[in-house]
Amino acid sequence: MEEISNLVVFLLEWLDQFDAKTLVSAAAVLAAGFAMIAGIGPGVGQGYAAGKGAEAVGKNQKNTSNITLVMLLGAAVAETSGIFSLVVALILLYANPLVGMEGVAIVIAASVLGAGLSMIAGIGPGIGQGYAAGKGAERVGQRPKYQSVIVRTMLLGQAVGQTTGIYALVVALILLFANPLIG
Amino acid sequence: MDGLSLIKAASAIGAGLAMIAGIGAGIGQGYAAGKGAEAVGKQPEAQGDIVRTMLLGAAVAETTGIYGLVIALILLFANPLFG
Amino acid sequence: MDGLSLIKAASAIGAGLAMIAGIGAGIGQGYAAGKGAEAVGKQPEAQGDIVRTMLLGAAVAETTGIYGLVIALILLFANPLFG
Amino acid sequence: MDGLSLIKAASAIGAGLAMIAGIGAGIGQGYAAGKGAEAVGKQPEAQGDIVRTMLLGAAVAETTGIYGLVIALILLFANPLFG
Amino acid sequence: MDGLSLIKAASAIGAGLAMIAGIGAGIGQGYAAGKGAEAVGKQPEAQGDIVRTMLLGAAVAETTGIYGLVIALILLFANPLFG
Amino acid sequence: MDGLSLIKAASAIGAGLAMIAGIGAGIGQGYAAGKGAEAVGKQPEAQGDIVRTMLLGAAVAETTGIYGLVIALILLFANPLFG
Amino acid sequence: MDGLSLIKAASAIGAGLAMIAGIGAGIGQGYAAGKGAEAVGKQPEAQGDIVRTMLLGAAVAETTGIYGLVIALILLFANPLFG
Amino acid sequence: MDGLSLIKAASAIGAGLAMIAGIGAGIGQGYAAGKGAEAVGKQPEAQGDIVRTMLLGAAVAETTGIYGLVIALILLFANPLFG
Amino acid sequence: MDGLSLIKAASAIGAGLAMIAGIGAGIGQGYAAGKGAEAVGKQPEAQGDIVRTMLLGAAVAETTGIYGLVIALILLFANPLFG
Amino acid sequence: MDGLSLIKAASAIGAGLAMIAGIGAGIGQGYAAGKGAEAVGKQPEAQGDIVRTMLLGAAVAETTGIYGLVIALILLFANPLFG
Ligand code: NA
Ligand code: NA
Ligand code: NA
Ligand code: NA
Ligand code: NA
Ligand code: NA
Ligand code: NA
Ligand code: NA
Ligand code: NA
Ligand code: NA
Repeated sequence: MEEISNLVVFLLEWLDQFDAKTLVSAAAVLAAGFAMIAGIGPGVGQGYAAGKGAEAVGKNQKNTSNITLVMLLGAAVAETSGIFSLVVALILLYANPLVGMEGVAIVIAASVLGAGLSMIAGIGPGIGQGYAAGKGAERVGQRPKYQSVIVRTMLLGQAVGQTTGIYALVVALILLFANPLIG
Repeated sequence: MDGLSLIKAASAIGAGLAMIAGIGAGIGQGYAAGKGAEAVGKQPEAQGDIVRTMLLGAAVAETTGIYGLVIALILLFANPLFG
Repeated sequence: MDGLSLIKAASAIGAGLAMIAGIGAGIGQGYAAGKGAEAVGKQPEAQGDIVRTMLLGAAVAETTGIYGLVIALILLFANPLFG
Repeated sequence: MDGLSLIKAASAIGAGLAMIAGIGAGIGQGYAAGKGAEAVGKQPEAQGDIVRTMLLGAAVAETTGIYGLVIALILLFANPLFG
Repeated sequence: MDGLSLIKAASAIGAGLAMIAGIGAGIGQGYAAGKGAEAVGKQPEAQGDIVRTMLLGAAVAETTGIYGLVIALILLFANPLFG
Repeated sequence: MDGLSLIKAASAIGAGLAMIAGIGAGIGQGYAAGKGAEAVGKQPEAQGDIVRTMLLGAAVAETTGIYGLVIALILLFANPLFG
Repeated sequence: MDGLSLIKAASAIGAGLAMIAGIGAGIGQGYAAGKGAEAVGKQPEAQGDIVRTMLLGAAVAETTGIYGLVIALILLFANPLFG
Repeated sequence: MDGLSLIKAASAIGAGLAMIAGIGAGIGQGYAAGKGAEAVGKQPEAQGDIVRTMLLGAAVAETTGIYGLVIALILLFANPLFG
Repeated sequence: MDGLSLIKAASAIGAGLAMIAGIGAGIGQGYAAGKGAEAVGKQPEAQGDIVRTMLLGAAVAETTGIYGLVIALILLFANPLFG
Repeated sequence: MDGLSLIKAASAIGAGLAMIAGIGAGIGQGYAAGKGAEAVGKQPEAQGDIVRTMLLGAAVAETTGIYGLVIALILLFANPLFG
């Protein structure tokens, strides 16, 4: 059992029996699963916005429409990282540029996995932007006449909070479409 | 062992991973439930608006959980990589 | 080792992963429970409305946990990957 | 190594993963405990209503932890994948 | 390597994973401890009721941590997969 | 490599995983410490009651961290899987 | 399979893992955005100071996300391990 | 490769995993630091009591981080699995 | 495949894992940014002191992110394991 | 490939995992930074006491991050498993 004694060699030799297309496809379905985990972020953040919106509507019923508008606008921004992840997952499954690519199978498969892992970063912007949406909705309920400055500050802060999600998307797209490790 | 089996095995794990996204909606919507209950206690006369806003916001928070479910269902029932 | 065994093994792990989604509903609904208890203490006369809103919101928060359970049950009892 | 052993090994790991769902109920119910204690301190006369609401909400928050336990017990004691 | 060894190895990892559930009760009960201490400082005359409610809620929050412990003990000491 | 070595290797990883449970008590008890310090600042005359309640609640929050430690020690020093 | 390919494969996964650091800045800067929007609504006359402080603090919070990006880019484009 | 090498390799990973427990104490004690600083600002005359309570609570919150460190040190320097 | 390649591959993954530490500073410093912006809105005349304290505290919070970066750079550029 | 290479590879991954502990101190100390900045804005005359308490508490919160760093450095530079 000497070949099993080194688990790493055993695993690599076991993987070696599959062709490149199989390994990349297996990595793609796993990576799609990893990418979806980013959805935690918008779920938490938008739920926070929902709670603050409900609270604000209770306190300032006459401003219900302003509150709802800001809540939905902020929540829409918070959806971004969930959408990015969904798009990357759909690319991985339906338009994967690495399925059938020439090169060493394990490098291509690992690149696909890395792209999926990278998208998990989207949890952060989802939570943070949703928090901003909730605070924005709350304050607009209290001070509707300052709606424009509140919303502008909210959007500016949300934009700053998006950057690490963008970095992750860029790294995922590099791994999929402009991979320096392949070829 | 055939390659299709490896892809199917990975799909089972990928489907499980995709469901983890649901953590978010569970936390967020529960927060909304708590704030909604609090607000209804304070302003019972605004109950309709409060509950409507809570449910609207919760519906928005559900989407990424649905995305995860859809990807899991695709992996299990309509997997394009089995071809 | 045959391909079907590998798929079944991966399905067992996928089922376990899918359950992790339940973290969300547990946190969120517990938050709602705490806010509900607080609100009932402050406005006992609104107890009916508070508890109804809390339970309605908690039901919404349960869904992604149920999605995870459904995917786990499919993986274990009606697995389309075994074909 | 036979296929059945691989499935059993994966089932042991799947059972462990499924228990992680319990993190949610632990956090949420602990939050409810804290808010309940706070509310009872402020309105001791409403203690009955407060504790009842706290326990009702905590029961709702327990479900996804139970789902995880059930899946773990199925994986260990009534595993349909061993067929 | 025999199949039983693989199952035992996976059971050791499964037992470790199951303990992670305990994160929840630790956070939740600690929150209850903090709120309890705060409430006792504000209403020392209600200390009995506050502490009783805190401990009742904390007992409820302990359950999913116990579930994890039970599954770990089953995996180690009464493992049905070794059959 | 013999099967026993694989079980021992998995036990080392399982022991590490079990310790992760300690995250919970660390967060929860730190929260209690912060609330306790705050309460003592506001009501120094109730310091005894506040600190007692904080420590009682923190002791309750320690248990799941201890469970994790016990499982890790069993895996390392009294491992029933080595039989 | 050659050694260089294994290093490249691991580098792709390492790059993906490094990006996960970005969760932190996303949460933290979003919190700052929310507090900024709140503060601007309360003291519109202090808008300049508020937004400047928010952006300064957010810039500080960005750094560890940038570290993760830099390590990922090194792994992909200037990998010293390929030598 | 001999079995001992595999156990040693797993012990290195187990030691790394055990350290993750320290996340809890870091968050919790930092929370206590923040609440302590806030309380000292409000009641400078109670600084001694506040800081003492903060440090006592923080000491309690350290334990599970220490447990993780002890398990890691055992895995590295006094590993009973090497027998 | 040679041993050095395996060590290099593992170092690439270790470097990626080490960066995850940066989540903490991102959340914490973002919190500080939010509180700083809030405080500046309320007491613009204390802006200097507020921002100085925020930056001092944020510098302290950066350290563990830097530790992670340093370990990653050691793994990539000055790896003592390659000997 | 020899056993020593496997141990070294695992040590690189273990070192990366150990750094993850630093998430805790980053969050906690950032919280302290935010509360410190807030407190200094409200009571500038108590700035000395506030900052001292913040830094004392933050030093306590740093320890588990240091533990993680020490284990990582041991794994890389003074690894007892290489014997
Ligand atoms: Na950003
Ligand atoms: Na959504
Ligand atoms: Na839901
Ligand atoms: Na539930
Ligand atoms: Na429970
Ligand atoms: Na406990
Ligand atoms: Na930073
Ligand atoms: Na402790
Ligand atoms: Na630090
Ligand atoms: Na510490």
